[in-house]
Amino acid sequence: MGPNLIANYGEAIAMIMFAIGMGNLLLQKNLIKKIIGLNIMDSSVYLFLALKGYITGRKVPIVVDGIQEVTAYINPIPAGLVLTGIVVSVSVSALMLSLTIRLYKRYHTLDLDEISLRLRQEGL
Amino acid sequence: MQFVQNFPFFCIILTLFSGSVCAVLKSKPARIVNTILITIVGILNACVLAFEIKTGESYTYMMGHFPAPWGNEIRIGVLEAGMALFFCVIMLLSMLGGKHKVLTEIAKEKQNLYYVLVNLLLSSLIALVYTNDIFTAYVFVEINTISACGLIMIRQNGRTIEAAVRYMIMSLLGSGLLLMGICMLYDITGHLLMSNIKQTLEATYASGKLDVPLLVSVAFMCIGLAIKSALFPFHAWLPDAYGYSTVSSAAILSSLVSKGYIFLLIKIIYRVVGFEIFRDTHIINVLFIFGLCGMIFGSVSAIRENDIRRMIAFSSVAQIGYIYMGIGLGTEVGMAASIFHILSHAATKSMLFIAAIGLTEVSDGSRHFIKLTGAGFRNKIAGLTFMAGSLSMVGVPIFAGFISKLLFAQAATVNKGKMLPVLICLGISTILNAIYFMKTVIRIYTPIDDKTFEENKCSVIKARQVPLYTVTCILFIIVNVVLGTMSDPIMDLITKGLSMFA
Amino acid sequence: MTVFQIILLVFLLVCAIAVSFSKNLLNSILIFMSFSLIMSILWVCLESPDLGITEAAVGAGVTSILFFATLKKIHAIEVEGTQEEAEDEQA
Amino acid sequence: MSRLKTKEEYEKTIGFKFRRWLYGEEDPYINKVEMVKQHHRHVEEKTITERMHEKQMHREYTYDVNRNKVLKTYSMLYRIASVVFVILIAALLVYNVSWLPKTGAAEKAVNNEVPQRYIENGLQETGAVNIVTGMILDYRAFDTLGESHVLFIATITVLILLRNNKKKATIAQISDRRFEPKNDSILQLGAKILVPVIFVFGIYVVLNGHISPGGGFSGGAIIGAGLILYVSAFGFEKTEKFFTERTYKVISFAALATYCIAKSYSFYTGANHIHSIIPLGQPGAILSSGLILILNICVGMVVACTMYTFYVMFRKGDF
Repeated sequence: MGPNLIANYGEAIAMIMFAIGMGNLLLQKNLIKKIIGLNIMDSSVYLFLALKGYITGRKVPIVVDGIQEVTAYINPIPAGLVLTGIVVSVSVSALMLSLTIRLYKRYHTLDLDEISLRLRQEGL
Repeated sequence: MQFVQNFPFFCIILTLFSGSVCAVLKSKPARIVNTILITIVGILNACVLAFEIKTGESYTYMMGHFPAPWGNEIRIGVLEAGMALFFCVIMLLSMLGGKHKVLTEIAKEKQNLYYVLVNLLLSSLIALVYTNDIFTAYVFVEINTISACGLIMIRQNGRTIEAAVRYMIMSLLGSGLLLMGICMLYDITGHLLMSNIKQTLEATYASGKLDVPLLVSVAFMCIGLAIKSALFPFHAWLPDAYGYSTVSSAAILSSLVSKGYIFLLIKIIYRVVGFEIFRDTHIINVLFIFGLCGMIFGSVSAIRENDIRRMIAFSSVAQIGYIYMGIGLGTEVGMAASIFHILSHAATKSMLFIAAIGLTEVSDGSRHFIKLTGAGFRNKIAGLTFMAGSLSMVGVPIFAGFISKLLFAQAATVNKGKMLPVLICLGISTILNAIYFMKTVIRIYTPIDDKTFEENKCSVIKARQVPLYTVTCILFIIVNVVLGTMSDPIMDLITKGLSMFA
Repeated sequence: MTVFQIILLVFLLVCAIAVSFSKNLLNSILIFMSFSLIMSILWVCLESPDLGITEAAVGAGVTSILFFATLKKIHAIEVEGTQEEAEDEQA
Repeated sequence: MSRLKTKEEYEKTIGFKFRRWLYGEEDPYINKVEMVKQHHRHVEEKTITERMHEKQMHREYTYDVNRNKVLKTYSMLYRIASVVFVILIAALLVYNVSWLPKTGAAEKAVNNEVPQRYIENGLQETGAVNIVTGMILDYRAFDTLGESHVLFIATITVLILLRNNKKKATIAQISDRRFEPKNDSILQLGAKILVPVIFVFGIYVVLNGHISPGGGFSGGAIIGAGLILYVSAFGFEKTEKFFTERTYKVISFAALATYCIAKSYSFYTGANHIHSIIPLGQPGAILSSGLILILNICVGMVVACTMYTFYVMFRKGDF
């Protein structure tokens, strides 16, 4: 074990959430739950990234009273990256949900294994 | 700064802009815009390539008013320009060859949206090729993923929707891993620009410690991109996605989308991590073993298929195994061979898909082997193209596949430890390739009698009736033969480009 | 980091685990919604109010609404679904 | 010296034959390849049905999850392997985290010269008081350009998937809204009060993106949420008057085109070291910070339309 586990507990929790999301993606049979797992996975990466930019005791990077010293504000880069990331994850979940609707219209089930079983039984 | 140096930026902006333009146009103008756009982008990239060969130096292009670590940046070298040009050529040929299928298989009011997807896919590919910033690469990887999903499910039946869902799940898992790797790399180096990350990493490496976070982040990025480009254990989504989508999509997906990710991986290896550090991490051995397994397993699965499109799709798995095997050799020569194989496989696989559609058209739209008997006589130009593609896949001289296999064998002899497994797998894989491709070629050139002709509802298409398709097929064969016969200058360019990467 | 943030992080973890084990789809969507809400409070604690506003509007708002719409669509689908299937088989 | 060939000689050359074969005029194999007739095998009807039955039984057995031991073991193995894999990944990542720099510390690799310049010179160089907005819309604008196209292409894919033609739309709509209360007075009164407030707040967030927290994306999402609330309270008939597919396409086209043109001007002048003529204005005022305000408005319009389009497509499949 490295030296910084106690100090980095927030990141450790983010990592555990990443694993939980991934487990949902691999193990859940229901497609909607898979999508939720995917969202959890993305959110945990963003949490991890935002914790990178956080500096104890410093403020939001919005210039107040003309103070422009580095020591006054936190790192603005991770916040910008996370903003981009959130947009991407919204578009991806909307796409996945619409795929879910179409799939359910066609096969009346949300279980991918069952769908592929049916496909093989139909001999398609 | 010369005016030519602006061209890569023009390419990216033009393709992005034309995406939103096509959304408001009707389907026919959208198609014309798309064709003209791909041609223009190809010409611009050819100018950039000529400029690069003349000067022999790479340059960076600021995206905005602020220099490198603060603003975004793209970087142009010989390899990037050549790759972008090649992608444009293959995309243009695939779109032309599958045009008549797009017209019939996609609902009338949704056709212009198809061209939106294709334009944005092209823009993301060019941006992936040129970018010098690792987070920009992530954003464009997402555009690439979503538009590829759109390309799969635009022909709407149950199979394609299911394939798209599988594709999206695997791809998004890959994107998540890639993003995680990028975040960790950002944490330990503090930069997002490729060249700066490399400088910082080299400084830490010189001090003699190769720490855990670096290893984990590189592993995550590699696995993420491997999942997205369908390396062997992660290929479950591939056959359905390539087998049931409309033919232009299948050709573009197999030859461009997965190759874009592999090119990004090579770029990360060279420009972000550094080749020496990457070689010392042992991740290279994992890629090597998976590549070897993929070569054998893909070919075995292809033999067992009796659907021609799925067979070609499984053959893709094998060929992607070749590419990863070349990367895994861990030598400059192996990497150059891999890049040449990216070119040759992209040219050959799209050609096979386009030829296969010609063969199935004359057999009542059925893709089963039995129905395809004698299809080579009924659509001669498609049969000829399919035969050329098969010969290239098997590795017959004067075609591109032969050169890439030769290069792999040469690269293997440099590396003493990995020589034997590479040569054995190369041999076995070539034999397996020969079995299933020659089986198909013999099948399509077996004559049938009139009774079966009637029973199978066969038809005859002459080369004159489909002039566009004929021209595309001939151009495909010419591209393949050019790659196969003029390999020396191309290899020179690749080695030069790789040395410019560093 | 304060105690408040630790509590929020623990809630986040509990929500993530609860989503995985809840049997009912509606429940898991609701839990996911609260996950997003906790996340948006956490962003404000981490001095990034931009992200807080975005997450509240998008994660807890629009994404959850889309999940609900999907769920409703799936339950309402039984009537019209067979028709599409028949058309699909013809094609 | 060239010699003209006679017609018979010419017809014997390979080139002529190849040409004829290519154009399908004559098949060189006809009458030249000996074809052995395969004798037809007669199979009785009964055996065929028997075989079909056997095949069916076999299939049912193979894909019956409850009885087939192999399939059951396989799915069991998959689950166990996945759980082990996920636990391993979690352990690896937590181990990895213990080696990363400390959270909240000021002296680490991330806090280098890059954020330093953003903070120290950001106000003068971009004119934006909110440094995050200045960063994503000016310093790293190429990423954001890509990001807005991610949204655009996601809408295009949703349109492809869920758009159905007018005829079927009515059936879908009826079955979709069957169990919903129509003209719910509580909801309508709430919407009447809330929707204007939400709209004003969203517009405020968009316009003040460079001064206070927020920006095009968050503001657009708020406006989109307001539109969704309006639709749920008053039904689609009211919104159809001002929002159709045409509206969506025109608005998003105009916004994205403005975005592309504005950004290509700034990229082009930046790369060629031409001085940009756009004034940055007085920091802190609404009309300041050059292109950022225009870009925020564009992004806000695209996002609001996108969110509303997502909802409409999910509910109705048609505008």
